[in-house]
Amino acid sequence: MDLQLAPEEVAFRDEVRTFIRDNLPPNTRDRMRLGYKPSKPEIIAWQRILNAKGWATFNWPREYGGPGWSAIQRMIFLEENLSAPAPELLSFNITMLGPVLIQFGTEEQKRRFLPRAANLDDWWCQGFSEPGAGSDLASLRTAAKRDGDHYVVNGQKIWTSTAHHADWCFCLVRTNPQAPKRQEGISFLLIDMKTPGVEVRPIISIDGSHHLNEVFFTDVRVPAENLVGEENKGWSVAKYLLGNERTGIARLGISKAAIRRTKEVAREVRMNGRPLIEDKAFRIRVAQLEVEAKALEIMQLRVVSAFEKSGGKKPDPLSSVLKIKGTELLQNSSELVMDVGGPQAMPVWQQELAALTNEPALAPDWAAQMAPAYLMLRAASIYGGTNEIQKNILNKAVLEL
Amino acid sequence: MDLQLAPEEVAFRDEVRTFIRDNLPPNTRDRMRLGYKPSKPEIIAWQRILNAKGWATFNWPREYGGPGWSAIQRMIFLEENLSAPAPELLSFNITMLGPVLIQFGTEEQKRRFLPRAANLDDWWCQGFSEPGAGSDLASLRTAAKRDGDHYVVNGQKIWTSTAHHADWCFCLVRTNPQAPKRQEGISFLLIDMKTPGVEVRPIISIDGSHHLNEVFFTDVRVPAENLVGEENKGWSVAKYLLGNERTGIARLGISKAAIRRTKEVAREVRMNGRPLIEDKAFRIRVAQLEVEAKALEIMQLRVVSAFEKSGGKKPDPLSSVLKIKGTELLQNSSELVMDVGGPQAMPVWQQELAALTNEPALAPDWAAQMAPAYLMLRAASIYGGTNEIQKNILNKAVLEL
Amino acid sequence: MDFDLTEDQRLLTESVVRLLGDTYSFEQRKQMLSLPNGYSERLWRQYAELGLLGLPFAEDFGGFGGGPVDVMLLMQAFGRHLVLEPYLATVVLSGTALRLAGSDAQQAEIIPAIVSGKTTLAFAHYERQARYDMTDVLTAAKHQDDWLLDGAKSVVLHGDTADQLLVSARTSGERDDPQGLSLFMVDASSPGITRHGYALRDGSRAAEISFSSVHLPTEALLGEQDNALPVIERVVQAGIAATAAEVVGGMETLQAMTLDYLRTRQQFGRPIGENQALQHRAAEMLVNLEQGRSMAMLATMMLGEPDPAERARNISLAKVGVGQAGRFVSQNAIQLHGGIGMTDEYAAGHFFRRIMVFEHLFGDIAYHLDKLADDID
Amino acid sequence: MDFDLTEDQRLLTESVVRLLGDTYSFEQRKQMLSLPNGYSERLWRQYAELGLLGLPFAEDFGGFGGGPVDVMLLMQAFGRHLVLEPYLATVVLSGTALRLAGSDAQQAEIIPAIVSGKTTLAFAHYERQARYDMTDVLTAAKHQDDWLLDGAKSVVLHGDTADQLLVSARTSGERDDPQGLSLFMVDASSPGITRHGYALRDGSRAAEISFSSVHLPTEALLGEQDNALPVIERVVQAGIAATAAEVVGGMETLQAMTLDYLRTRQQFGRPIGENQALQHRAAEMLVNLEQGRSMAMLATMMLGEPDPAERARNISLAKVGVGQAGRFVSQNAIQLHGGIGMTDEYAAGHFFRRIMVFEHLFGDIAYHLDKLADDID
Repeated sequence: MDLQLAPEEVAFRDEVRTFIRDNLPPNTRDRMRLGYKPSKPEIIAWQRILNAKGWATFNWPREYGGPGWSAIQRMIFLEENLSAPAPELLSFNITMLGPVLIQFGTEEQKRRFLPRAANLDDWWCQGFSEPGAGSDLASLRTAAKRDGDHYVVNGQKIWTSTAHHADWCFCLVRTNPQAPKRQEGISFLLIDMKTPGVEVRPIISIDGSHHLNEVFFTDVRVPAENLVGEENKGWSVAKYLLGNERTGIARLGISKAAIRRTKEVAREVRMNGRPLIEDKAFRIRVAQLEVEAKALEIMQLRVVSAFEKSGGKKPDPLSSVLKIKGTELLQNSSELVMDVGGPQAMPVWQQELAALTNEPALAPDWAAQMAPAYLMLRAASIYGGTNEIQKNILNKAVLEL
Repeated sequence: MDLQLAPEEVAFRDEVRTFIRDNLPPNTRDRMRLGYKPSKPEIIAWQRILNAKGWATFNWPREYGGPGWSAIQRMIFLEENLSAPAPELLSFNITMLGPVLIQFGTEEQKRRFLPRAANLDDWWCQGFSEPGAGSDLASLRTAAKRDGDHYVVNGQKIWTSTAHHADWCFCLVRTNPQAPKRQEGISFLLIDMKTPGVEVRPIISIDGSHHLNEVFFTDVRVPAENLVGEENKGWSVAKYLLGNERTGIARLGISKAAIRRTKEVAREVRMNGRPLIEDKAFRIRVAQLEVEAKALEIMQLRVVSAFEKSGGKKPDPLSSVLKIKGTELLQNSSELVMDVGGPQAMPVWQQELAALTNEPALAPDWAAQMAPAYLMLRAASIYGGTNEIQKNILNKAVLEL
Repeated sequence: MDFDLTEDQRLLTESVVRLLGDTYSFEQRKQMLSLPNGYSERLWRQYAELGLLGLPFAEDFGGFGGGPVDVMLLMQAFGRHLVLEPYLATVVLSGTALRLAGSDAQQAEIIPAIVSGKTTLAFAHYERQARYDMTDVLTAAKHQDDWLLDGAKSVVLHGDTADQLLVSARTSGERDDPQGLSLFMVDASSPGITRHGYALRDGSRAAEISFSSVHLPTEALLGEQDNALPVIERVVQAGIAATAAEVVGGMETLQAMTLDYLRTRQQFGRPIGENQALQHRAAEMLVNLEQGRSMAMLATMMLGEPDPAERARNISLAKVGVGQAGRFVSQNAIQLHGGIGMTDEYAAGHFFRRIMVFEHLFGDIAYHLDKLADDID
Repeated sequence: MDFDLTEDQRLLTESVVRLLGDTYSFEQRKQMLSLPNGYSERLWRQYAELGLLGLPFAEDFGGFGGGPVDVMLLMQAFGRHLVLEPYLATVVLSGTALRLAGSDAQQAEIIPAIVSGKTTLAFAHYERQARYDMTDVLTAAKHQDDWLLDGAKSVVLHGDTADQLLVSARTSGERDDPQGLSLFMVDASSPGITRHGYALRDGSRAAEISFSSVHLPTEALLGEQDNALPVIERVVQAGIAATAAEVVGGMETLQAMTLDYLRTRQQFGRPIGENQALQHRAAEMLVNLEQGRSMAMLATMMLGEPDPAERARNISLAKVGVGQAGRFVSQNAIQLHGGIGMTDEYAAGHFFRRIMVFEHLFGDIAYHLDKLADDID
């Protein structure tokens, strides 16, 4: 047993860190350090830089252009990218669609979609959740009826992240409503978002951002060649996708960046007439977050290492522990950042700033994204299976109660 | 709406405080301040002093010797007694058996038992729980079979507090095993602990104390005149007893005494070369406990006041809130006291102290009872309906989920 | 001790509940957000007609002569609907300053205008660099022939539309000096004042206000020169009590929405509220709500406490208690709602954000725990 | 990075698991508690035969040449059974001091006696007034012809039966001075030593030890005069790592007992483990257990970290993490057991108390959070 990173792993981390430092556009980095989310062009630009380097397909097999990294290297790469902070790879393309096509796709589908997904020439989104099918995904009702060499799709998806940016959508649809079990009769379909009958309506989140959407399908004709895997066997494709390696599930890099940021800003604001950073109670709160971050870091290494040892076959139920603790830390660290900002974190400055470019700064630039980050991260314990669902998983898979 | 104590209530509090200060035996007070539990003679002596004053029966109707206090006066009295700290009135006698006999007892039973219960001439204990009947009390199995003018009792009770001190026990027994519902066929019986066939076996608690017992009944003959209420209707007697006014349920006085004590001892121990009381992080922990104590104090006033307004009829479901927050505070404050003691709180000193009376003190006298109090109070969230059961009650009675 | 409402309080509460029930649905409120002032002037007039704007003022000045409990009941009702009008800024904060520090002449001039709904006020005290420190005032007023005011105030609630500003300024002493502060009543349209209005995260309005050589007449001074801190403290305490009551109202609505959602939302063929883990969470929310309610009551009652140390201490206890309760209830309300709770279209997130904003006014949990810690004997 | 056990580690673990499985049932342990020493000398000899007592010592001195991970695995197994023998005191604490500070001659003399099970040691450093402060040493040693030792040590683990005591004493400087401490190896039977043995709350033994003009030969000095603090710090760090592993073992047993109880205990006609609220609590216990396990691994690995600041910092992180996990798991284990968990007859309470005792050795959560807070840049 040896918990240190091996020298070659440290060297790898330094290589990644250096590459990101030297190649990440400075504008993107500076805005993200202030907590702004990257724009669509920034995300595309950065993924293309990584793809040119051969790293965008970090988790794909070598024969499909992957770099052939170990699980630990993959983890290091993701964490370094997050804590830079740099835009994340578009997970719909890289960790979802890619592995699914490699496992289930036809040669034609692979040839047609994989390189464009890697280079973000196509922006993909995920059409899974429906208004009546959240945690209970198998109750989905969007229907796809075979009509010659097409499927005709009708129904509605919800919580569709970045659908308004997307060129394509991979969807779960019901192809056999008469199937005896709800999980049967579902198919996995690739839908061109420019097809007539596809309508995207924005959902504005409580942080004021437009990230989520509703997607309506009305008599949308999808060529039958866009079916992935067998008809009515889409549930196993979806299970493969959802059960896939969850290396980055804790998103520890984001929390680490938040802890760093809370200390930086605490040097600039005061408490009792002294810099807040000197306040003992504040320092104890930071120390507590650092305890959580360190525990998560070790836990993550353990899970990744076990995944590697199992030959990448067995999804570890302890990844539910990572999800729970990871999201708690995301929420607690973003909360502390906001508390440091205090009243200055409360205004919605954006419109005003845009209208007043020649005025002196209306607010400290560190304050603008504190509350949005905190608000947005309330969703962390909801998406990808709520933390309550994660406890049910632990209960079934580990505790056997 | 007026949240202050009225002047006459303040005067009442001062009267109680003065009486306790002037009449509580100094030895008892000093030992209890160090966290020791009062001995049987100390409990008896103090209850007799209060009974002579007319206060021991603080919650009984005037015609049975009660002082005729309002709910708020009763609360003030109990809190002052706890935070003195003075021994508590024996609740089996005063808040359980007394009201039950007054409501359901025969004249003969009242005449025979009430004055002796008030003066602690008889020490009562409660025979409710059984090994298979904890939270699920109605599944109890101790049997009482009618035989002429006696009942013959066979079975086992458990968690019987102070049974080893007790002269009498009020018991739930099953008199009709064929009753269609489990709650029917139960009777409420008074059993003389000196009757042949009663055997008390100690249960030692994790704090090392002997407080709990198992009580075994083997062919114990109990005169039929000792039945309270109707045969097979004991469940309604028990429900009356358990649903009775729970004024003191939060036991706030104990927590307040613990908070006071943690500050006292923190003056005597060091952290970073200074008195611990000067450590900011410690002070924040104390402040947080004071927030909880204050909230509980107001909540208790609200519940007691509502109880008073309802004419003492309706048990308030919010008393479950008092139970939950009250026990959390008991546990958190005893934990902080122990943390202040640190390593000095870890030894079991008693035997050694007893053997070494002529030696210099083996340990600071404030340290001896810190861990026992903490350990003993782990039970606070278990007895009287676990905190999980309290949440079920809130769910049913208030939330209606 | 008495937790019952008086007949007057019952009537007041009923009329407010009726008014808000008719006028303050979530959809109606959304429209008010886009009004020029960020609130409804029509409703402001209705508040005046109902006597709400005169609630805490003496009858001599046209007020209703009500006490802190009356204001608490009103703010709690406001909190249930996320009311947008500048009641806190005008009546609670500025009103408290006027009542405590205003001369009879000043009160006679301005209070009737408040009561009738003609004039709104904002309390401009905190500055950008000060965070929660009450004595960190860099805005300065110099007395020559008249007063000359220079400086800037930050996150001034409803400062964008207020007719009059109550401005704290240093008239002597250094930064952080508890002595040397004074309060001034300033016409918001005075030359040299620049205001940038904006929305806070909960949709309510605030402003950055700067003062550049603003001339004030001698009689603009409100209360004692150099000794405004005790007044400012009581204004802040009144703000804490009022926002605590609003948070309680907000928690009540959130709790009701959450229970409703748990009862109706189906997953795996049954209401999610049948999950015991969620039932227990809802019970813990109730525990927190009742804890917060108790602490809001404490803050209200303590506004009348004569001993300043005792008053400050209890109000800090209350701010911490309400803050922690609000955090727990609002965070779990979103969690139990799942995705829908994260959307701007749904009311829960708006309550969440108001509770978040209030937590960061007048000192947050850490600030008041710090005060309490200092105070331990 | 590698979490797998080596073949040697696997074999070690298996033999220990077998031995403890045979000898350390709860009932067997109860009998050992009443032995004169408070532990089994017979088992101590068996540990020697298995090579456990030589685990971390160099092969030159008859040791096994194992590393921190080997000790961690052993302590974790000990923790699952609440082992009573003085392994922590003799091998971990005193052994670390000997390895770091002992001359070759000292090591050659004493280590073989430890390895063979002939000699037990205790590490007598903390004093009653010091609480967790490592430099608050009032015990003093003066050098004349030989050393003259005066003072008192408190809560010395297994100090009642140890043959040799490693005693820290001030040889120069004032109270709290980080310089001026020295370590001495003291025969426990020396004239002038008084020992009062007692049980700690978990049943393990400790002692108050006083020294009154105890004469020590010059060669009793262990390591550098006046500069023992770095050694003491590493001894304490080794103690933290070892007890962290024991706490993990204890949590494992508690978790297993709790799950078993949830599955079998019936209330209202079904196992209480069917309550989702209790299932989620058990899941949270698992989360804490895994968190604590990770932190115990961290502490172990950091024992070899050469940078003292980095080592101290990470070990403080680990102590806090294990402390909080242990508290959560042990408190909830009792809660989920209900009444039976409160009884001395049942094993859960014994695990609870060992975790409680370990939390209050070598600095508690607050102490180490304080160190971490000081360290923030």
